[in-house]
Order: sequence, then C-alpha cells, then structure tokens
Amino acid sequence: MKKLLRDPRTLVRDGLDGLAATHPGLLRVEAGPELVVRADAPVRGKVGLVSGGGSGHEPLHTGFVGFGMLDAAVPGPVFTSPTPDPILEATRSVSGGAGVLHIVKNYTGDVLNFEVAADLARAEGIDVETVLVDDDVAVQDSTHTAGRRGVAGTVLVEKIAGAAAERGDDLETVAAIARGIVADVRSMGVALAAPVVPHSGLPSFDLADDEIEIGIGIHGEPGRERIPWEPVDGIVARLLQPIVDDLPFTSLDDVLLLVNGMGGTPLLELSVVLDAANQWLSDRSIHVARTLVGSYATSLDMQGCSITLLRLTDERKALWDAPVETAALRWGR
Amino acid sequence: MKKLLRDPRTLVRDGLDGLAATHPGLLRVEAGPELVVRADAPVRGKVGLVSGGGSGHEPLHTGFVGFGMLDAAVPGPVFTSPTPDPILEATRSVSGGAGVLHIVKNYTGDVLNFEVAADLARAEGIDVETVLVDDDVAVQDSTHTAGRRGVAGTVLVEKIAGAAAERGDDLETVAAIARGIVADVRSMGVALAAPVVPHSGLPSFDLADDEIEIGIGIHGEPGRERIPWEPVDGIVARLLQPIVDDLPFTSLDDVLLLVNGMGGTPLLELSVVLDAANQWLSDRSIHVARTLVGSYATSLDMQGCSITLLRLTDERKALWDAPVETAALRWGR
Amino acid sequence: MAGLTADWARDWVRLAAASVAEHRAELGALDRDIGDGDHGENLDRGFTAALAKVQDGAAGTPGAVLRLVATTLISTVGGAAGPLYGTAFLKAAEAAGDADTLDGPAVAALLAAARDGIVLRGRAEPGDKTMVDAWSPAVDAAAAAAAGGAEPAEVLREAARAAGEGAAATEPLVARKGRASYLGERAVGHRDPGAASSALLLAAAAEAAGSR
Amino acid sequence: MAGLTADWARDWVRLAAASVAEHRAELGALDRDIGDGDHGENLDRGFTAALAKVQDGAAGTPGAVLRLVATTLISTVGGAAGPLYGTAFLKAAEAAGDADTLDGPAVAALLAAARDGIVLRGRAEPGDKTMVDAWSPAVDAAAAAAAGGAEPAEVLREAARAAGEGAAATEPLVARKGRASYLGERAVGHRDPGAASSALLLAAAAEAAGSR
Ligand SMILES: Nc1ncnc2c1ncn2[C@@H]1O[C@H](COP(=O)(O)OP(=O)(O)O)[C@@H](O)[C@H]1O
Ligand SMILES: Nc1ncnc2c1ncn2[C@@H]1O[C@H](COP(=O)(O)OP(=O)(O)O)[C@@H](O)[C@H]1O
Ligand SMILES: [Mg+2]
Ligand SMILES: [Mg+2]
Ligand SMILES: [Mg+2]
Ligand SMILES: [Mg+2]
Repeated sequence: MKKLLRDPRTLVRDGLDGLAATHPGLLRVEAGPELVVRADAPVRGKVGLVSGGGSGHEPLHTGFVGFGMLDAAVPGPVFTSPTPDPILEATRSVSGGAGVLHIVKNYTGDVLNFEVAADLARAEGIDVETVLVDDDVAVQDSTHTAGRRGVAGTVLVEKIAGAAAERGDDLETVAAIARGIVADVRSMGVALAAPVVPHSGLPSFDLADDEIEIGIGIHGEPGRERIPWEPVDGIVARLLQPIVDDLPFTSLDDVLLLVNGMGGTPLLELSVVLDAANQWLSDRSIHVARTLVGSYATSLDMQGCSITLLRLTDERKALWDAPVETAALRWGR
Repeated sequence: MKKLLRDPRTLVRDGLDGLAATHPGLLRVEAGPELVVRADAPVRGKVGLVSGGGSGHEPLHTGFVGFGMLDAAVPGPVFTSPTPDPILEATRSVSGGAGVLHIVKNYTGDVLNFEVAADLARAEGIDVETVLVDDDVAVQDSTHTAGRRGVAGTVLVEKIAGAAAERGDDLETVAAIARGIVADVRSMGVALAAPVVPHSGLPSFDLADDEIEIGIGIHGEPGRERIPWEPVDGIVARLLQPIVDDLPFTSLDDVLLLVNGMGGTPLLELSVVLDAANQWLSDRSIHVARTLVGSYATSLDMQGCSITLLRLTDERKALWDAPVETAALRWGR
Repeated sequence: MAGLTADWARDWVRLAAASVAEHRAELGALDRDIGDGDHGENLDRGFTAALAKVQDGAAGTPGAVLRLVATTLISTVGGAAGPLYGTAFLKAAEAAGDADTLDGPAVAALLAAARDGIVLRGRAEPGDKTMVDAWSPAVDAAAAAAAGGAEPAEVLREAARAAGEGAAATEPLVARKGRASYLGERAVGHRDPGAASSALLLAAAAEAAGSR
Repeated sequence: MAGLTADWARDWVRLAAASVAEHRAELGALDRDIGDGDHGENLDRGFTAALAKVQDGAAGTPGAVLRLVATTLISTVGGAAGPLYGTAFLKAAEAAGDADTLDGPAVAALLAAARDGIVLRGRAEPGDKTMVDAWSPAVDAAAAAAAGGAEPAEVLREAARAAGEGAAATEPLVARKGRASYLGERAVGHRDPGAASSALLLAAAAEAAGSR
C-alpha cells in the first residue's frame, strides 16, 4: 500500500491535526474523545447540529463544521462508526439551550451508537432529535431490512438544516426541514476502482481493467452490478434513471444536482459528469436550479463518483444560498 | 483506460461545459477559440489577468477565473500549451484599458505561444506584461537551460496578483507584485502513481507497488529519484528540505504553506501531509502564517502531492486575505 | 459443583479476549466478504479494553464484572457490534443482579436477557443473518439444559454448541439487517461475522466455567 | 531542371502531412520517453490543417504557400513545436519573398532563414538536444551543395540526409532546452522528437522536389 500517511493507526488523528491547523478560526479539534467542534460553540439559543460516522469520507463530516452548517462532527475510525462517548461529548459541547439535532447516515453502527448517545444526552436534560439520511437508491428498501444507506445526500441535509439553525429556527422546525430533505433527496454511485483500506493495504474489491461497478456505497462495499466500462453518458444514465424513477422526479421539477467525487477522481472528470448529467436532465425537462461539483463524500481513494438530486422549493433554495463558512463549503462570507 | 469521459478528443470541451453550467454568474466559456472569461469582463480601468496552459491541471487555471483572481484562462489540449490565437482573444476580452498581465508557467511551449500572442496584442495597442512562474525546485536551474517548471506556486501568483489588480493597482505594480511572488515561492512534488493520459490510455511512467517518485512535475514527467515508499514524515522532509535550502527560507520567516493534491489523492491524506509539514517547519522555527490544502494544480489522476512555500510580507498577507470568488477558491464574499 | 462467580466472569473475559485476538483476521475476512472488514478489529479493540478493566478484580459479583464489560464495549467497539454486544452484556448484568454465584437456571436467564437486549437494540429477527441467529438457538439450548437440571458449565456448553451451529446455519441466508443486507443474494454462501463471533464468545464462557 | 514552384511547396506540405501521420505514434513514443508524448499528435493536427489550407491552390508562389503553412501551424499545433515550426516557415516564406521559382541557392537561403527563426524563438544552441540539431547540419549541407552548383532537389536531399544524421546524433546528448531538460542525465540514449520530426519534414521537401 502506498499512501501519504504515518501509520494507519494514527491516520484519523493526524488528519484532524492537519484540519485544525488549517482552520484555527473556524473550528477546534478535541482530543479526549476526538471531536471537531465549531470555534464558537455552543452558540447560545441556536439549535446545535451534530453529525459523524466512520472516517475516510473527508471532507464529510469534519470539513462541514462551521458557520451555517455543523456545530460538531464526530469522526470514528476509518469506515467504523464512533462510539457513543464522543457523540455524547459533542452533543454537550454544542448544546446552547435550544436542543441538538443528530444527523445520522443510515448504517446500523451509526444508528445504534447515535441512539445510545442520544439516550444518554436526554438523560442529562438535552433535547435531542435524530434525522436518519438514507438517500442511496442502489439499495433495496423495505421495512424488514436495514434500509438504504446514507451517502452524499447527507451534505445537502447538513447545509440546509445548518442554514435553518443559523437563522434561528427551533429544534422541531430544523428537524422537520432536515426530514423534508431526506424525503426528497436521492443518490447513486459508480466505482472505477475500489478504495485501498489503510489497515489491510488491500483494495476492498477487485475490478478488472475494463470493468466498473454500479451502485457502490462509500465504505468500499461492492455495488449492485459490474459492467464493462462505457462512455460517461451511459454511466450517467445508469445512475440518474433509478434516482429519477425512485422519488419520482418529474418534468418541470426544480432540482439541486450534486456530482460528488469519490476521492481518487479529479475535478476535470467530475465536470464532464456534470455536463452529461445536465444533458440527461434537460432532455427530460428537469430543471437544474442549483449545482455543486466536487469531492465531498468520499471513500478514501476510490475512483468514481455519485450523483445526487434534491427536489427544491423556494425555501430550500434560500437556505442553500444562505452564507456558509466551513473548511469545505464556503460562500456568502 | 477507465475514466469518466465521453471521448478523449472532447474531454476538455466537455469539462468546460460542465464548469460553465456550474458557475453561470461567475464566468462564461467561449467556443471559438475556447476560453474561460470572467462574466463581467472587461472590467473598465482594471488590469486584466490572463493565464493558461495545457489542460489536465484543473482547477488550475479555469477554476480561478472570477472576482479577485483571473479575468480569463486559456485551456489548451491536455498537457499541451494553447496556441497564440485563444491567448490573443483572451487578452482582447479582458482588456479594460489598464493593460493585461500574462501569467505563464515556465514551459517552452507555454512561453513561446504566450510570447507570440503578447506580440500580436501589443501590435493591436494592448499593453501586455508577462510573468513567468518557475517555482519547481526539483529541476536544476541555469541560464543555459529551459529553467525550472512552473507548478502549484502559480495558484499563489494568480491569487495575490489578482487581488492587487482588483484593488486598482496599475499594470507595472501588479506585474512587480507577481514577480516578487515568483522570486519568493518554491515547490516540490511526489507521485505515488503516475497519471493515465486519456489519449494513450497508459500511465505516463511506471512505479512498482512499493515505489514513489520524488520531484515529479505536473505533466506526467518522471521525477528526479525513485525510492521505496516511506512514512509521510520522510516524504515531507524530502520535499521541504530542497525548498527551504533553495530560497533559502530561514528561521522566523512568515510563510504561506500550500499542500496541493495531484488529482488522485484524497483530502484525508493531504491533511496528514499538512500536519507533517507543520511539524517539520515548526521544528525549524519557520512560521506558517497562512495555509491552503486541497487539489488545486493537478496532473489528471496522478496520486501524490506537492508542497509550496511562499515567504510572506504584510502586503502579501493582506492580498491573500482579500476577497476572492472563483469556482475553486472563495472567501470574503 | 458450585455456581459461577465473579472469577468465572473474569475468566470469560480473558478467554474471550484471547479467542477474539486469535480469530481476529478470520472475523475480519468474514466481514470483508459481506460487510466492511472491521469486525475482528473492532472486537479485538473492545475485549482488550474490557480485559484491562476487569483485571484488577475490584468487581465482586458476576453482574458487576459483566456491567464493566458492557460499558467498556459500548465505549470502545463502535460499529454495529459495539452497541449490540454492549447491550447484551448490560442486560446480562441486570439479569445477574447482585448475586455472588449463578446456578444453571440463572445462567440460562442471563443468556436470554443478553439475547433480548440484542433484539431490542437491533430489531433483527431470527433468520435475518445476524448474531441473533447464534444467540437464539443458544438461549433455547441453555434453557432446555437448565430445565433438565444441568450444572452451569453444562448449560454454557450446550449454548456454545447451539451457537456454533446457528452461526454455520447463517451461510445460506440472505441478510435483512446490517451491512450484508445491501448485497441481496450476493450474501448467500457467506457466514455472518457477528454470528461467528457470538459463537466464539459463548465457547469462551463455557471454557471459563469448565476449567473451575 | 527548373526551380521549385508553388506546386513544389504544396507537394511538400502533402508529403509532410502524410509522413507525420505515418510516424505519429513513433514521434509520440520518442516524446513520451523524454517529454510529454504529444509531439506526434501536435504535428499531425497542424499538418492536417495546413494541408487543408494550401490545397485549394490559391497561393501562387512558394513564399505564399509557406506563409499559409506558418500561420496555420502557429494556430493549430500549440506546445513548443507550434511556435518553433511556425516561425521557421514564416522566416522561410520571408526568404522566398514573392519569387515564382526557387533555385539552389534560394532553397539553401530559405532553409537557413528557417533555422534562424527557430533559434530566434527558442534560443537553443547546437548540442542542446533540440530540433536545432537537425536543422543546423541541414543548413550547412544545403549551403555546401548550393555553393557547388547543385539543383534544388539535390540541395534538399543533402539537407534531409544531414538532418537525419543530426537527429540520430542527439541520442547521446543531455538536453538543455525543452521538457527533456528536466531529466538531466536521464535524457541520454533517447533521440529528440523535434529533431526526428525535422528530419521527416526535410525528407518530405526533398521528395517533393525529386518527384517533379
Ligand atoms: N440489526 C442488527 N441486529 C443484530 N445484529 C446485527 C444487526 N446489524 C448488524 N448486526 C451484526 O453486526 C455484525 C457486524 O458488526 P461490525 O462489523 O462490528 O459492525 P459494522 O457493520 O458497523 O462494521 C454483523 O455480522 C451482524 O451479526
Ligand atoms: N527552446 C527550444 N528550441 C528549439 N527546439 C525546442 C526548444 N524547446 C523544445 N524544442 C523542440 O520541441 C520538441 C517538443 O515539441 P512538442 O512535444 O510538440 O512540445 P511540448 O514540449 O510543449 O510538448 C522537442 O523535441 C525539441 O526538439
Ligand atoms: Mg464498520
Ligand atoms: Mg506538450
Ligand atoms: Mg464491519
Ligand atoms: Mg511534447
């Protein structure tokens, strides 16, 4: 394995130290337990937003701590949910009296650890609401299963709920807005090459030189079908069709389009994906009103991308456009 | 070769279309010849900044077009300098009466094509100054050779000269500030894996599973030595020592530290590099006053990074901190 | 033969930690096949920590030892297994109460409480291809043995045997909970890692009881 | 035998375009070894465009044809070779002036002007491992042949022969200009792609002259 790291065992911590040094005015990194907290937390009277999960998805979630987005992020070990202790500690750190919202990607580990932490926080008198994000249409959903995974749609939930909290909405309102996003956001991803997991030094699955994997997650899980490589328009159609069918998104809908890189794919290719997605959507009269392109919810050095669509309303547009100042998303200030 | 693209022949154009769709208020993409121009160009009375070069280094330069940075970028084919025609056209498009600065990475092709374009622009009565960026210490410099390559330091030249132009400095002053940056900026890079060039579908050089290449450029050129992989602190020392020796940077200097990803390396690893670089510099009492981490001057999907140091002055800090609004760098508005 | 004491519980933790360490790579491989590959590592981290916690002997009852294990696993394992095993040990500790020793029926009740805790947290049913598929037959076998008057060690041996069979029986199943559920039919043919580790834990409990 | 006309110049472009297309991969491979691999592609693009430009026969003198080639190469090749070859053809066109035909000394003067244009733009000296190392011996050989009273075709054959030898002689050199200069000693043993393509271009010029 070749990676720019000291030791797989200190990878997460070393990365946090780098983040802290880069953004001293924005956030602080705490050590025992490990958390990333907004510099001015707790903000009195504001709903606190906490997210987290396994590491290896940077900038998700640590790069979204700051004004107008998360108040704290709890980074677990690579691809492993954090335990309840740091989640509880983060919840305490950002509790400014107006309650705390937990934004949790729908993986059993994350769900259970956040659940334990929420119970403990409530026992201390902190009002906690939880929103589960499950935007990945590659996974069959059913009430009898673990349900869908939470993937890049989480970025949109964090931005929009963060803006609502920043403007002073109460916990119930912020939670309702976040749940509204979850209801209207869908994603699907493709891998050209699997991530190499630092501890094992091995790719998490094997793809031949001409194969791609459709429907992958962000933890090195294989996807739902393996096909020969094809030009980008075909790949984009394979991602967008199930997304659009699922909600469904229909002609004349206003949408936010997120083209998300998986960590090992450069911006030039993501821009080409964006172009192909725009063409596909415009052929169906689905109107792309907002666009975000970049590597925001990654899977170590996996090559590939995901596409996310969110149905927009005027309120969501306003919250999306509202100022944000974090390591990875910044506009309006 | 597996990449997210339609066809290697349309790659640059498709990427530009994606960029244009993502930032309609910021820039426009012109077709004949291909250019990226700031939406409100030409800005009357402001020095126009033009840069460009082969594509494959995104967001350099196209992602830096906008308020407080470049007025136009001229993207050539992948790794191939543009011809004089689009450079001339860009120069015309951004000429607001106060002259135009060409920021050129020191490669023979770029230098010659910009030179021809500058001659033609001057013949049309446009005042043109040229600044050559040659920050790569991996290459031996001498008056008898092509000299050093321009690499990630170019981003700093574009930002700081862009801020000077935005505040209303005249052409001579902006050019002098840019040349001052060039005099005080140094970079060096490492590759863990070579880029795969779209036209050939082949990696531009071959590295064994446990080898890394020190001193690589941004065009898939091999570097100056090939060594076995080692933990990040060793790699960082191999990059920083020649940088610091060259200027030289000395104890108590204030510096800007840029850790730049090569396209295929995720943010988590770049954050670890940043941490290691901070430690190395702090051991030598070199004071990191500003930090930038991300993939800004890439080499397609090459895995690896470069480190850049710039000696700061109070004026440079102010110009660095000044508002910028481009696709890839944005703060203060 | 006397009931099981706090020393038994400590031995259980020691043997469990050793067994998890020994099978760390194997559990990781099972998890790599249908999950994310960290199950061995997660448990190794947790049981190493639990062993350090219970080692000093301050906890005087089986229930106190198991409660320490529960909180330590919750704080150190993470992933799905952390809260699930943590809750199992917490409920087991509650069932053990402050008794100094546990007889056969008490051991069977403790196992049933642990299983119920897992189900409460994870909402999995038998046949979902999770650790529940090891625990459920184990609880049934333990209850039957205890009802037949078996000693605690025998109750645990029965539970461990049934858990091993239950783990093996997860192989043909499609998963409906946990990460393996994303794979649909592709999970068929693979043993569930959590069921496999549950069988190891119960075998360690039996071994700890048998050696005294 | 008559002097060289505009038709010769058009034939030169046609044969040069064919030769560059034929050796495109080979030039690319030479450039991949010590540069960035695009030399074949850059020239192919440029000469295809130049051929399209001169094909209609509107240009009535060799100088007019060469001027069209120059501006087309400058606008389409890019990289280092675009401005260098563009300047070479521009200076050659200037040397040809508005003459209808070129005799031996005129051809030699045209090649010298082309070489001087390359040196003016690129500031390379002989021995720097660039296209100058093909052009310089070519110019010398052409001058000698013309001074000896050779016909234009013979002057060009001599130039082409010397350019080929000059290109081969770049192999042992360390590069001091262009991308290969970044490699230091590692460039030794590789032929300079621009010198190789220069030899092809001059061979095409000779062939165009010989066939009439
Ligand atoms: N809802 C659930 N109920 C019971 N057990 C579960 C559930 N979800 C997952 N598991 C168990 O957890 C195991 C995986 O644990 P582990 O690998 O540590 O966590 P993660 O999946 O978060 O990486 C699975 O093999 C399965 O036995
Ligand atoms: N300064 C120079 N003077 C003369 N020829 C040069 C100079 N720099 C480069 N060359 C020639 O250009 C060739 C490379 O051309 P090409 O590959 O098209 O451009 P690039 O290096 O920009 O990719 C080299 O092989 C060399 O012969
Ligand atoms: Mg896990
Ligand atoms: Mg080139
Ligand atoms: Mg796991
Ligand atoms: Mg080249």
